Amino acid sequence: MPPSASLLDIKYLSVAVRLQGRQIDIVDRVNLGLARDRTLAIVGESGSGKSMLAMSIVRLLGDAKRFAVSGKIHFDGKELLGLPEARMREIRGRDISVIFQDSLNALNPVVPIGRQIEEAISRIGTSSREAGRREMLRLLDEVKIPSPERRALSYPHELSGGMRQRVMIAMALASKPRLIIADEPTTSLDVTIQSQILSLLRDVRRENGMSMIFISHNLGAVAAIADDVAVMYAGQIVETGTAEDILSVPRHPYTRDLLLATPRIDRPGELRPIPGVVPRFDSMPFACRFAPRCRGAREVCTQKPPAPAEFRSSTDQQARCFFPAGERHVATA
Amino acid sequence: MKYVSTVMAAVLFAGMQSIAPAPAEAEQILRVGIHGSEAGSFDPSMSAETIDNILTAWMYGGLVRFPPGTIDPSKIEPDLAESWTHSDDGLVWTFKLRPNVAFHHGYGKLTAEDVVYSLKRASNPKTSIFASDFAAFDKVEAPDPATVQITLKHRVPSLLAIVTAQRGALIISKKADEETKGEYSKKPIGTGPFQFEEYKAKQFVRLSANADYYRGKPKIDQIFYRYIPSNESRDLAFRAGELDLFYGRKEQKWAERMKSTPGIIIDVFGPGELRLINLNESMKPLDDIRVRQAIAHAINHEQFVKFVGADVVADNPSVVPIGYLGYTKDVPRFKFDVAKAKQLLKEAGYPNGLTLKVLGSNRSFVEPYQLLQAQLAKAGINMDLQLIEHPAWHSQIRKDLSPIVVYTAARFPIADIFLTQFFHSDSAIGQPRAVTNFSHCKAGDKDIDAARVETDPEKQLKYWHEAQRKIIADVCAIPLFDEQQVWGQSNKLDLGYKLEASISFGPMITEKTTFK
Amino acid sequence: MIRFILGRLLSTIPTVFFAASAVFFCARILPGDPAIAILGDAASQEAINTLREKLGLDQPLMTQYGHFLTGVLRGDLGNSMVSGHSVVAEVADVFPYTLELTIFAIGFGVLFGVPLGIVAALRSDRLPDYVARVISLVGLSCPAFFIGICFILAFSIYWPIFPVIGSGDVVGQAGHLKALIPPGITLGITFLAFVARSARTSVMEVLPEQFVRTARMKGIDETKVILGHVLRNALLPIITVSGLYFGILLGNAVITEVIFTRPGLGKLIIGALNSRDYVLLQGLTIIYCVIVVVVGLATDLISACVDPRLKLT
Amino acid sequence: MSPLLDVRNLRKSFAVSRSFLAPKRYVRAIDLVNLSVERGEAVGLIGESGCGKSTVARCIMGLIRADAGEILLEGKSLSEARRRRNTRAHERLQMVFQDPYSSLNPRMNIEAILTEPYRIQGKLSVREMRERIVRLLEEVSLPSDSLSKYPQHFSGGQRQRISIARALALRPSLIVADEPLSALDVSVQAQIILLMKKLQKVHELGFLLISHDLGVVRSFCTRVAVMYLGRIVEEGTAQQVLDDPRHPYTVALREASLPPDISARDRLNKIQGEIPSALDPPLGCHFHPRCPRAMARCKSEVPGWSVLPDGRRVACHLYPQAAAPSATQSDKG
Repeated sequence: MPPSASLLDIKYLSVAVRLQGRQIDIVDRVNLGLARDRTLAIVGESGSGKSMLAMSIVRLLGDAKRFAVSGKIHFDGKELLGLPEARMREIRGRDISVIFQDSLNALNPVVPIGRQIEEAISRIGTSSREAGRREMLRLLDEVKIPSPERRALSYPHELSGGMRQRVMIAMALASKPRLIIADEPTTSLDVTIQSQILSLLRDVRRENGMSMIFISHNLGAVAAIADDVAVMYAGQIVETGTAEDILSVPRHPYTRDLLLATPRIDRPGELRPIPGVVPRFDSMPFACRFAPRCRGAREVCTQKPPAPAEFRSSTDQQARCFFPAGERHVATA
Repeated sequence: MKYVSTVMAAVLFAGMQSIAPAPAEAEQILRVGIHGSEAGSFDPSMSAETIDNILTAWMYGGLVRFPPGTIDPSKIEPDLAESWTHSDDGLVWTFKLRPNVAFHHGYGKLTAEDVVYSLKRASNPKTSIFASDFAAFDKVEAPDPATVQITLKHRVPSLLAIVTAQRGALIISKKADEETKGEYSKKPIGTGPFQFEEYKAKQFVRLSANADYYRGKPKIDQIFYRYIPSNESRDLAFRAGELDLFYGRKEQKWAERMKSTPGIIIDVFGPGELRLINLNESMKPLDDIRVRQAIAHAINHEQFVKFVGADVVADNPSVVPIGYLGYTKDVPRFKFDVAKAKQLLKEAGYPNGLTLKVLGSNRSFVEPYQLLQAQLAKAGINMDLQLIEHPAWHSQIRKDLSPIVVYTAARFPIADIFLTQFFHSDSAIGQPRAVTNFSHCKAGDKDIDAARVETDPEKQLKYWHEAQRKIIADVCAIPLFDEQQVWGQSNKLDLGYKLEASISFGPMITEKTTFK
Repeated sequence: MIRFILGRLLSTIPTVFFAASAVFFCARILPGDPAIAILGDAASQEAINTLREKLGLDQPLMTQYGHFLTGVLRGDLGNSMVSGHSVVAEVADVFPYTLELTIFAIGFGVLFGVPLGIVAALRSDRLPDYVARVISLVGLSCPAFFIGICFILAFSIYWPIFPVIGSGDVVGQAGHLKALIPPGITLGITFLAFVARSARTSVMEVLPEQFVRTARMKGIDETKVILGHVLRNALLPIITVSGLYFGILLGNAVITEVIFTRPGLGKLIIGALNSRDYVLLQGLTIIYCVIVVVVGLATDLISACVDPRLKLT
Repeated sequence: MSPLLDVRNLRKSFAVSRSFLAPKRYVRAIDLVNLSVERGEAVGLIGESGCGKSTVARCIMGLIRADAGEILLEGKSLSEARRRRNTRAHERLQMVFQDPYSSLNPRMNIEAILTEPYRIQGKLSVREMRERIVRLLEEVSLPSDSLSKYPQHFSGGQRQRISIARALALRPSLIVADEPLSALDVSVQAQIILLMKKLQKVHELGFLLISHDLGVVRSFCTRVAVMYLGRIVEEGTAQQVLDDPRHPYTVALREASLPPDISARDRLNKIQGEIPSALDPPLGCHFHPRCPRAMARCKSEVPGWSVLPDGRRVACHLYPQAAAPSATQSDKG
């Protein structure tokens, strides 16, 4: 797939935060591309910067004064970083939607959910209130919420976590966007509900011909839904590739260790933790950021940073490592 | 922010627009500001409050009255009675009523029956708080509709004083009282120049001119009598032109400050309210006359007058307010002499001075208390002053709980009443007929009693003078000064008489009162 | 709902009972005698005793208490010792004045305080915020009597727009509103400061909430985000503090009523205290209790309307 | 010999009043639970949120009082011990909580946190306490300079180690761990699992692990009980229950637990619906509305226990029931 087909193209994107007078990069020179009609998962543990990366795309980082975003974000031929806020608001209302993690807090507690969805519909210029309402009910139906008429009047706290997440999805679909960013959408849900929501996300993405950025720390969820995967560690992307490649033949030691550290039902005996902890942002290792925890680290790993992994095409697997594992059997042994 | 202030301005502006100024009227409206917060009672025999008495004085007449602006008992003139006579023994008094006096609001003509009814009502403790003033009455009768006859049990110093138009002696309509079944205050009907129209609770009383007033139709058409307890508010309301006449403050500072207000006249008038330092003779150590004398010597009168203000007080050496029938200036006075005071204390057995626990009211006289404290301290008398709430103070001093009681009072301007209430042993605290004899004084008893029944006015005066001298010599009380009434009025208001004193403690509004 | 309201009202009966009993005994422990207050200084002991008898003050304390309680149970708050009118009538006379005053003050405070607080929160640590903070500081730190006098000096003496005194009843209905504005603003300005401050705080608290981000995600106007999402959620604490503030407002109303010479509950209670009008005091306590309860109830009902998460239990 | 922990016929309901004066309604959080843990055995209690598993833990810990049933620790009744204020029984039983952030007092340093149990017990001298806590730190692999630090200086994993050290202080025989890993990152989860495994072996500790993560339970536990809406539906060894589940609910759980490989894609959305409210549970088998194999009798009859040939117990009508209808599973409405 040629790069021009990319819906979203991110180049050298950095997000810095001001902390006690110092600029600290939480996202460090990320390069990423998202093809049309595909799901890209950004995987990483908490604090890896994956949510920051995603929120900087839609400029929803919260207190704008505290963050400095640099680099380039090309979305469908437009450069998003330079856009004035009013234009950016248009993009958010029409082209890119976000599904947030904590659905209880992400929905306005004092407004019925139907109204909250209608509000999102109103942005795309639906002719009348009645049409907006019909569309809202259709969306509720699309996300498989039973008896939408009645549910539209419910308040968020009256719904279960799964139902709320469905509402979030309906809201994200309302503007018929081309890109959906789903930020840990199943994290606080039970496994059975997680399975339902993942399946719903997969279906609506396909049916509406959208692209999706799926952010998660759960490798199982990623495996279930992603076409491509970017693994983040300590603010950097350390490995990119197709889901199949990354999960079966991880090349970066972090990806490999992460897979081995995940408790699995089918392989109960193989649990192997990653030693140490994620470094803090104010004391990042200068060279390879994973080196202090890496079992295969050599001298060079602590002397200079490896070249960044760059996502070029979905068939291309890259790892930000001096000594990436080369062969399939190495990882799965 | 800009938006907020715009909205604010708009709302304020809109508010003002909706409020068109009241149309100017040709009517003469007198707006009075008084210091109380609400009316007590419009029933003249049910309220001793100044704020009520001032008002009732405009609404009612009595058999006789003081000419407006004075309270000289020798100038008492006819009011509802045209003339009067009395029997030789002074026990039977006959009054001829003025014909064609009408009660307000069509309650008919005044008859002797109304007068009899009013006076009987005023002497009945169930319907009157002034009943004791009428204790000497034996009978009140109406031999004919135009004649009232009063028979006394014994001689009194001056019967006319008792029936002078004020408080309980004001004449009400019998019919009105019977109609209201004991709640007369709701429908006060009198014969005075102004008649009651309405009372807006805690706000104002509205009076209107009594067109049929027997001295002529009043020039003022309406009176708003407004209750404004806050001193500052009355001052400001006057400055804003919302009042024509208002109760001032008995303070030099206030008088001086207000003088600069354009269009104001400060009225200072009688009766003075005498401020007395009552010393309780029944308690140690004040039971020793030397201690009382020491206190008297320790007091610097000059300093006191200066402190409170020469414009609003008058120095008074006697124990009766200035100008009362029977008053005399010719009394012994203790010179300000600290050394003498100390000497006396030493003789009394207090070489190192002594301490007195004194209760004071938090509402009045707070600053002068401190001056008194300072003066006494120089003579070695430590006054341990405890200021308490006014109502509490009133009840405490009526239980002999304070050896020194600083008290301010005015009474009907005849020496007898003041002397009896404050210095006759019958009125001493703890007695069945106790009034305000806080000092348990008995030095003047004989002279007060003698004066009461004396027929010869000259001799009567002598008894009263003697009583004052004896009381002062015994140091039952130390007089400080007379506190005058202080009011402010617009210079456009013409009261129609010279205001020297007023029995109601407030200016009389008569038929002649008008705006210039 | 009705059950809830009834339950709440029922549950206040003990509170009212204890408050009234406390006032009953406290008033009688305080030195001071209503008879003296009524009759004046010159009254003889005889007259005082007669009146005490008439007022029932000569009876044993517990007997008086019994009378009081049975009266309250019958819904009879008794007659004022001073004026002789029934307490209910006395209150009914002046209550509308206090009510209109407090409503005006609350309206004024909310109308200007909420926008002020919002603007301050949105422009925090910038000029509008400082202006709002200064207004709040002035409103909260200046006692009502000071503000009142300043108001009179400015708008009645210097620019004679408003009357100094009274409820405006003297000059008729138009004057009524005019007379309400100065005391209303005086009373309301502290409330405004209070509301502005709590609005600022609660808006600041709501702003970083995730649903605000969700609203922005939808791409709707910032104004709609603020009014439709932030404010609705920020309203709840504002309503709560306003309800709590109501008690303070009633207290401040006393001072305001005195300065502006308005009739009202505040003036009534001061008068009752000074003249030791026990019956009126007791009655007023009960009425104040009921007012506070009703306001609390109203606050809860409004809160429940604003926030569906609150259940009325 | 009696089991280490024996929970017999436990029941617990919570009163919910909907409005003032309205009749109270009851949520049956624990319908009827029998459970045992042997010495040195790790038992997993799994189920979706709202199934009552945390209530079981809180009943065991005495944090709430059960309505009925008996809890025996080492053969002695815990409720009896609590009534007599016998703290000895309590010392043998410790808990590790889910949230390592709020379960440690931020105003106490680690030394204070760890010595607290000793100080309450009041048997040891200051020096002995010091020795003990240094040894505790070693056991949970925390650096020895940690003592003077405060909880906020530690990462989530380290805090959970502190929690475990505190639980170990009084040498308990049983640790109840309520979702001890769910707040941790994957790489750290594995560390804690291995730590718990080590402690289990060294001290012959019994563990009751409450978790919704089947992978974690499979990696750590030897025996598993599956709970659904207040009842245990399947119980057996971890291998039996998780590798070859028999109860349809366990099967659904197993399906919904996504492995981090591409096979996850085929496992989505195998179970429909959400767990019903315990306020109004379905009649018969609680699971029947979601069960793909539900039969007519499931709607009315509460299934009794079936003991399968491999020794596990299943409460499902699909399996032949024990001769007498079990007294332990009945719906007393």
